[in-house]
Amino acid sequence: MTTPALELDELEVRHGAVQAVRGISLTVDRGEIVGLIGPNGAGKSSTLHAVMGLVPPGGGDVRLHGNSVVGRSPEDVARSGIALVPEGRRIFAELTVDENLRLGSAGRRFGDLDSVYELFPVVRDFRKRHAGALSGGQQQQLAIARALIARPEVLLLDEPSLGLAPQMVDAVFEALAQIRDSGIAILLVEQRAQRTVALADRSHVLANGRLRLTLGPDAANDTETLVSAYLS
Amino acid sequence: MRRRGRLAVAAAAVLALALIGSALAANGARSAKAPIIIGWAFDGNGSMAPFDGPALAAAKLQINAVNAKGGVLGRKLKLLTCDTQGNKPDVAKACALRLVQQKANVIFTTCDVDLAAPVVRVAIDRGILAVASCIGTDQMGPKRFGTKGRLAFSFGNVAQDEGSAMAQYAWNRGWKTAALATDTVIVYFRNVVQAFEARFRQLGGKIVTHETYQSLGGNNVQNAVSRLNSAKADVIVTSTAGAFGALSTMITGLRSVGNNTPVLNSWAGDGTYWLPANPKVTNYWFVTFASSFGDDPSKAVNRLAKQVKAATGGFITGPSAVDGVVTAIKRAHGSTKGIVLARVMEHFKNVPTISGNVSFSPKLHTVFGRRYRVIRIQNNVPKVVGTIVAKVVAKI
Amino acid sequence: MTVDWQTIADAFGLGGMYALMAVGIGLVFGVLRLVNFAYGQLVMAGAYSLAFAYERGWPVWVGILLCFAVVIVLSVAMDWVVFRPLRTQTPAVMLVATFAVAFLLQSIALLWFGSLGKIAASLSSLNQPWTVGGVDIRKISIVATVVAAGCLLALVLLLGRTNVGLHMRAAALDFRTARLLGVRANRVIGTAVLLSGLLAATVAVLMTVQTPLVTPDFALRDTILVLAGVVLGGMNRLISATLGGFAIGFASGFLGGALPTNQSQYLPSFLFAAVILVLLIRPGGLFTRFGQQAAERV
Amino acid sequence: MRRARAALELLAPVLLVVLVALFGTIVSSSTQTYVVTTLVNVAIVVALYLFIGNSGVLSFGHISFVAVGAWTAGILSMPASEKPAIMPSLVGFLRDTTVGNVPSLALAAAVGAAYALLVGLPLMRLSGLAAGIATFGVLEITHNVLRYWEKIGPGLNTFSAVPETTGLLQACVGALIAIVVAFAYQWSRYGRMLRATREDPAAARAVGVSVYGQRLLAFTLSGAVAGLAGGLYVHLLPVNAESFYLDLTFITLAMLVIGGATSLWGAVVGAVAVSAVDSFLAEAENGVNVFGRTLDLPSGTRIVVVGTLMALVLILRPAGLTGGRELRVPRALRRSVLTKFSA
Repeated sequence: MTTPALELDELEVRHGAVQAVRGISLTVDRGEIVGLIGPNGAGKSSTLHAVMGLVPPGGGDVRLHGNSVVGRSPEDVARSGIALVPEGRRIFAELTVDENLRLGSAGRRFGDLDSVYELFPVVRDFRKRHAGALSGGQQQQLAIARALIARPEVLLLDEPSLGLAPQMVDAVFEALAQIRDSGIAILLVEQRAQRTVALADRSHVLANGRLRLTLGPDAANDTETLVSAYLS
Repeated sequence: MRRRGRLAVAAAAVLALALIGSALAANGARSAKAPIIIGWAFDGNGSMAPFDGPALAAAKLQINAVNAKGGVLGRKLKLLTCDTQGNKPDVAKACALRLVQQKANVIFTTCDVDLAAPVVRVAIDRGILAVASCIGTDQMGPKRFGTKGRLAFSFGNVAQDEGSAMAQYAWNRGWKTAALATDTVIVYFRNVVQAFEARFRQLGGKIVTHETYQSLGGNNVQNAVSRLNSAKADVIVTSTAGAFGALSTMITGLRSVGNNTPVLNSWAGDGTYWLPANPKVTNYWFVTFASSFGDDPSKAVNRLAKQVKAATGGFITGPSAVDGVVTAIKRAHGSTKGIVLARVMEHFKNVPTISGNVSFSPKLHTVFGRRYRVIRIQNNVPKVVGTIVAKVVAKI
Repeated sequence: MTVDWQTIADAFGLGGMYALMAVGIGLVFGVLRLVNFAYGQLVMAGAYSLAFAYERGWPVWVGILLCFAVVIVLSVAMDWVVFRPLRTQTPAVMLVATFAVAFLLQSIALLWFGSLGKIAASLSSLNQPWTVGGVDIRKISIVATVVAAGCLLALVLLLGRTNVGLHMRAAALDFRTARLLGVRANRVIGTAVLLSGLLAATVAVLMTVQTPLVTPDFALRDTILVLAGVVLGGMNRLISATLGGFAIGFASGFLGGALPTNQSQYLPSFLFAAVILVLLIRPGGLFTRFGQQAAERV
Repeated sequence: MRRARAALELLAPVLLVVLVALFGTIVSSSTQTYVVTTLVNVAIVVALYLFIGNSGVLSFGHISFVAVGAWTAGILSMPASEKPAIMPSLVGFLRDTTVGNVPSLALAAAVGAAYALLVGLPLMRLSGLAAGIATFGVLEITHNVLRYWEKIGPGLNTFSAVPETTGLLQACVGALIAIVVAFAYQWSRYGRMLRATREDPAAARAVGVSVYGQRLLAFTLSGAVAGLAGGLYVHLLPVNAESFYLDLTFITLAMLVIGGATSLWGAVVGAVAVSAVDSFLAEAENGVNVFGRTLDLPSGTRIVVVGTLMALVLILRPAGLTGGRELRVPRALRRSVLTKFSA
């Protein structure tokens, strides 16, 4: 068995006295989308923050191609090949679209502009504009494009569909499928359980900081399972 | 949050305890021979420190000398000090009260009347003589502090006398026209220039221009330089302290545009610490109490200057004040009561002190009639070039 | 009122000097969103270094090297000890923290060097004028203005055209996201602080030409005026901040010459009345595009 | 429960101030000077809090109101016979009018309020840095004018002949008045409205709160308290224009921020804590007896230690010693004691 691209091993996160993540283990391999779903406060974002080094894990390990990244600063994690599309997109509204893209490659090679443009034509069309002038959906595309520009090995997404119109959600999920096909490992945190389960190779349901259930794509239409997974 | 609240309370409690400790401050033990206690509220690190420090150091030496000769009418002099730490009003007042608690007979204070006010108030309100070593305005006395101000004296030269002496010296040198540059930031500076003007006109001199500027960070000195440069006069007269910043800027500014008009300053302009490197200062005169450069006409002064490493001639006002107070106590037959001493001192007429003869009057409690040293700086080297006594105290 | 070319030349010189200070203050604001009140104390420390060298008879260039070394070390230390821990705090806390630092540095200078002041070694030949049509234009005026313009241009190019500059701006706008993208944010902000230190040292060298006596409050008044000027010009862009600095310097020099001499003591009142008036009319800055508001870190 | 909270919010600072004053009664007259100054500082910092804490807008101009208060009380309470020496150019009615201690303090508060209102009318439209610099401009102009305009005061001279009526009692009462005014304001609907604008100006506007009007009201009220504090000051120490300038502005702002800018308790704790440290060190430089041992610190320790401590507190506890919150009693105590209060 080869080592997976990203491996979470009994990861724990504490916020003061509150234990947000209580020992979760999962793997994401190249060309895979792994979903992480669950209600608000389940510990999804905390998991991503711990991977990125924004919060120090209370225990366990995070490995990229078998090498632990625990204890590194966020910028070093980013430089080692894990890119995060943060919640709320966090694009730089005051900078141009182009500058936002350039920032995506901070510290890493400036990647494949053409394939990014191909994936998100809007990013090319509005190159010189201030990013703040884009619509929400366009901003989300820019945020993903920015994460991809440095050709990361692992892509983490934190609620990319939040606040988007339905057509936009379609576009984003379609793009994710294409990114997977290019051989990148994707860990997708979402509230839209059904769509995530349908897209992902497997989806873990997270509740109270623990993995409750793992679902395959075929469970997407099994509403009953999904609901019970949430309520457990 | 609760922890924070408690922390704050705990911190307050600790501080309170510490303050209680300080409340039990040492009481001055009284010696059997009942020395005469001079309390000195001096500035240890603020703007007046360069003036208070050397005056205090030289006064200590003078006190030792007096005690070595058996003291005053058989009583030793004892010096107690309290640092007003930059003359913060609350610290100054606390210092004065502390000295009163320690049974000071006479209280000495700092070299600026406004900064000295908290100390002077405490002393004169309790009938204690308040003495400043080098305040240079006519305000250390009844003019400023009312009836009780009778107990306040300064051994500095009054600006009216100093400006008058400067005018006389300028006139004697043959300077017939003067450009005035007033630094308005303190009263003493203004008064000196006003007194110069009054006396200079009286002597027949002509004032070409009146310029003003502000030291202590004012950024309009350059404007004054340009105006002074365009005025044609035999001498430029100002009164400003080197330490206040504007003096170096002004002289450098004038000299580097090639203006070599003589500049005449008061005691404030004493010292070499402010002399810029290039161009070197030349054609610069000032009057002062004493030369701190080792070439004073008086040997005793030179000896003291060397011992206290004085930056300006102001140091001599410390021992001079000690001399004056000693004379007053002797003339009062040993009394140290403020009002008795004040009555004696108001009638000082050419009383000898280490810095020459001093005089007071019921109206003027700051020295007049002292022999000024005139010092000239050429190529950054100071040298005494003469002395002068003002014939009249100018009216301003 | 006497307004002549000499007044204008003097005012121009002061404007150039303040513009140079404004570049440094504006840079720190642009990158850290921090109004650094202690900037003047950096200049003061540099000036004391020059004085230290002069006292020991060292050549001027050694003093200048020392000045740069001291100011840079001090500004980097300030970043490490004060700015970094407070990066996420409110502007009030950060500003008061810089007050505390300024107060501390000034106190140390007072204890260390005393209140008499020290003379700095300087490039005093720059104080000599070129005389053009009877007007003395001091070389330092030209040098300060040229250096200010040069530094401004270099920084605008750095911020606008290079990756380091882009990273600086990103770190200023959103520290966390910049780090998530791989920007070594502490390092780029450190670079900006370092650059502002370089500028402060330059200011110290140039300022001692005209003001050779260094006291603990050296450059304090100037910093206050420049801060006002920078806000007046508009803090959001380096260019408008610098122009603001120049404007307040020029206005100060001009009013100083134009006011009757017996009114010169009221110069600060006239100056700040003008500042308030302009702020009321254009709170976002005199040299910013209409509608842009200065935004500090909230 | 609400009333219990309110009671504690008022009682805690009142108690602290009373304790400080009581402490002042057991110390030497020289140490008492510092205690009285501390109480006056409490009044100034509470004035700052009233505006800055409730509005979230920084003001560097408040010491101007302290200054005009001091000028008013100082000029009007100085005996007419003493005036010509210190203020030879004073205009007629100021020269001829003399009032007693209490009226002079009331007038100081009134003039402080009037000046704050006058200044606030244009300036309260500003916020953020523009407000900061504009209020700083007010400080500069006030300082400059008071320093040189001899028709309305002593100019460069010190107020050296004002009756010294601010003793422990007067300072304590003054500080308590300041606290009660600040408390009453923050529990009034106006105080709540202003705090709403601090948290979210847009939302406050949306429900019809005039940000400008509320700020102006708080600014004027805090101007009155600052003016009163200035009156207390001039009756305590011979002050001059320099006493009400940068140093006092920075130290009082630091007191506010160090205590915790968003609570009355924080303002009072900050003022007392910083004043206490500062005073203790000032005493220690001249030698104090602490538990039987003489502590004599080298000259200059005070300013360096105070500066360092201020920076340290800000770095380690940016929200201030109190975290910017009012004092709350631990839960266990709360039940037993506070139910009695509210009953």
